[in-house]
Amino acid sequence: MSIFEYNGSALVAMVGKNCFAIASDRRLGVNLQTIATDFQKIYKIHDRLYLGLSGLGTDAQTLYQRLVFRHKLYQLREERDMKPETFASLVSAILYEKRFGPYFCQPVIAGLSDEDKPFICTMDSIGAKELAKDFVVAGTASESLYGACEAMFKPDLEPEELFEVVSQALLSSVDRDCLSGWGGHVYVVTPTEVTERILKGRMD
Amino acid sequence: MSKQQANWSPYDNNGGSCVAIAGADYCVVAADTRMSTGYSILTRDYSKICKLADKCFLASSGFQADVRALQKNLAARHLSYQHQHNKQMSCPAMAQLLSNTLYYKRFFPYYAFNVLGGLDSEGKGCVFTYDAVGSYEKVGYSAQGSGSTLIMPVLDKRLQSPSPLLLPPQDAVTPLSEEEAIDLVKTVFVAATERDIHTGDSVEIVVLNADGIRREHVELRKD
Amino acid sequence: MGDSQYSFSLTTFSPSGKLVQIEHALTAVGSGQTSLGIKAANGVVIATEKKLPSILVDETSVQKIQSLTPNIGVVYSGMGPDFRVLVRKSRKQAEQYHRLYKEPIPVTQLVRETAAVMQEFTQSGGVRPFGVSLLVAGFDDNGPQLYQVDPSGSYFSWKASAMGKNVSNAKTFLEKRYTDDMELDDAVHTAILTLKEGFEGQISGKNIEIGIIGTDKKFRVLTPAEIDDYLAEVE
Amino acid sequence: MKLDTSGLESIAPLFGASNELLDGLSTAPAFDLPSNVDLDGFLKETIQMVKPAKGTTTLAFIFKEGVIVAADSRASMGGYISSQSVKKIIEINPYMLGTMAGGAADCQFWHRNLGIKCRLHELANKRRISVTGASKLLANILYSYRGMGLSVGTMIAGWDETGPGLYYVDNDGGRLKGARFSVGSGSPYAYGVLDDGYRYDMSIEEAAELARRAIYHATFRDGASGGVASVYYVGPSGWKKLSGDDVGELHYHYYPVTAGTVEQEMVEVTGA
Repeated sequence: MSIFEYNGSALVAMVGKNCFAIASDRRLGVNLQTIATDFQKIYKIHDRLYLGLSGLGTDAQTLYQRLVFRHKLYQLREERDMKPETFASLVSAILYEKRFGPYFCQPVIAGLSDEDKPFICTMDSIGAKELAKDFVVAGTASESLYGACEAMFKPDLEPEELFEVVSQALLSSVDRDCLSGWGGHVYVVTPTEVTERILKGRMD
Repeated sequence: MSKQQANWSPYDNNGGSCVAIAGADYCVVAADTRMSTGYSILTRDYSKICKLADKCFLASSGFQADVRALQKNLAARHLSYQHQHNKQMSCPAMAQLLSNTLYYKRFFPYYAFNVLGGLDSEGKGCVFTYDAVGSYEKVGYSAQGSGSTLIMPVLDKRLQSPSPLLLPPQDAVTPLSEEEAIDLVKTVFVAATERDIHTGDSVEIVVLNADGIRREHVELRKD
Repeated sequence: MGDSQYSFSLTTFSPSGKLVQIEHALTAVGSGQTSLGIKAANGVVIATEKKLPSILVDETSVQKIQSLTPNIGVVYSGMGPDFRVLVRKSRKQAEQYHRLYKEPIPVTQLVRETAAVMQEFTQSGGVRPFGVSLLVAGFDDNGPQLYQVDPSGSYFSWKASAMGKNVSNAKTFLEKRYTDDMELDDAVHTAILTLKEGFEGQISGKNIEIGIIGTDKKFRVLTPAEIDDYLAEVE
Repeated sequence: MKLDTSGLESIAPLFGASNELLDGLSTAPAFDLPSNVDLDGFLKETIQMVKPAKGTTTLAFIFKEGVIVAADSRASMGGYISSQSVKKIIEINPYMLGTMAGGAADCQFWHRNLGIKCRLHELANKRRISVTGASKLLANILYSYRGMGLSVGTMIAGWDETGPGLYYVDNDGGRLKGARFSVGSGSPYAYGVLDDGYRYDMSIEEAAELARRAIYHATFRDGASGGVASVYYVGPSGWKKLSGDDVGELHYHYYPVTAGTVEQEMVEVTGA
């Protein structure tokens, strides 16, 4: 099992009509053994920018703390929040700093940019950015997620329907993956509000 | 040049995906028609589906040379069965034969991932899915090949057929109608083509039901 | 610079609590050629005298106004060579910001970082403060901006400002003329008139430099011909 | 010691292996072996291709009323779940069950073969084979293939004249008689529940619930186990399947979610 699969993770972000959804599983495991079933993989950078970190848990947490630190400095200096595109470049630069000893972590960035235009992107562990206009996936269940999202995604979904689609894509994919699952955690972010929900999924 | 000899491998993977769905009175067996090796496409029109018996079709992906050998082997066995029993083999019987045939090469396996679809003796759809050395299982639906990981979650959600192991037992066959099943097959192959480089060109769909066999071809992306 | 770097600071507090080196630096700035900047409603103009020691000097080789980024320009009063060092450092910082965030650096941030550099040189060993004050003109998401940065490292945002020789009457002249709703062209005319106030001899496209940035966010230095056109309009 | 190739004869039991009618078809009964030079490298490649399902949870124990056998139903290849409905408890004959752990194909084939051998034993000796005898047959076959990469970790449970019988047999040829076994990656978790709740004199229902609970906890903690918890009881009149419960529902049966947290039921998205 590669080091990316040591803890197990599943992440998906989807774009809707002036909104986006980002969802993750809740498992933290050590190889096949499940240690925790309420592990947080999605972090709020600010009200309109969320970050999902899949892969090795320790790297994910360390990277999150470094990114939040850099974002706080930016906020203090520039008295404004980072735009998602800018934050994505920051993450890419920080990952590439460790080019020859990388963080074993695949980030998913989802945010609302100017004029509430949703922005999502993912990267590999050394910062190669991959922008997408529909959905991005990451983690041990990424293959299943690609298939599920590709079949289930429809553009310009309203927040409620987007929630249903992203949840069902996540749950049907983690049910095909040993290393992720044990429930789901979904955030749907619109220009006016953020709804956070816990999904009741298979716990095996 | 003996060093070169060491890492020669008898196998190759020609890619491609296969799907089979069992309905109450029908069975759909589908596979894409792309044959590739490494990153290049050998042909865009290669059938991975083979008729083993009137009510029993086999779709296989993996190393097509082994698949052909396996199909010949099964055809021969089926011929001798017909001579002995003066009737065609039923789908479940063919399923067990395929399992044993695969296992006989346990230490030099057929590099073939099979899915067997057909109608059983009562005319109900049945699908059997295999690993390379013969472990098999009767299921309501299955996907094999390079795109299977992309296809299975979608089938799981749309078909949601209960496990045959459940007590009280529940019918594993999907309530979907034949048309809905064919639509689903098209959808999953379009999705798989997007993300899997070995799947594409077109999908060959074989539909078995009471009044016989029907074939359909649907074009897919060629890139 | 390695071993020759003295470890003790050349800028130390006088008994009366002042940093005399900085005072001297400001004096150097005050005796430098006049330069000024005006923030208009839709842009910023910066200008400076370019009196040359002799008519034999090829004035085109003297560039007192430089761009730091496509949308930020800078002019100085004081010592030319020091200015060039600061321009190099500022340009590098701007580029590093862009490299990190893939976004042009906001004017405030570039000014803040340049000021930090200048402050460093008042508190490090073996170095003296820069003998220049800068006028930074830029146009970004927060609109047109004009900043002044002093050798101490302090910086202020101005609507209009001047520095160098006879700065006081230049400033009083600007105070009389400045209006908030000024257009960029009016600002250029005002800038020229302000320079003329303290200018010995005939102003021309060769002995002054003007840099402007408008809503197109493209900072550029006017050519002598363009300056002459403005001069004609001003007469 | 010659490889036990009787597994191949199973296709020609009616005419006997020597009958020339079939010789053309069933080539000399021996497993094909690759001719290339590097056998170990090749075996590694096949193992990579087959990826025997390491993950599973099976358990069996003897108690006053007989033997309880239980198992999960997940087959996983690396991180991917290839199936959630694998029959891991194989019905050898009405009086004997075998469990599957390790390579699915190996277990299925050799259990099927064991069933044939037991039937042949009954026909030859007019009485059912003992659990001891059956487990010895399997152990000998597996021993003959030692080192060739078979992956089997099975339990043979049944009822014979001596009463309930339970043996553990694995691909190294190991064979252990015992009263309580759990095999598979989920066994540590199953043992935890099993050892804690086990008493010799339990009712069938209590024993079945203990087994179901043990399998459920294994599926919760072990990523490679899941699907359906099947529980069988082997008594004097043979085996009987007691239950087959989806562990997804079992979890919420054991640990119901307090109503407060569930705000909205998931609604089926039309045509998604």
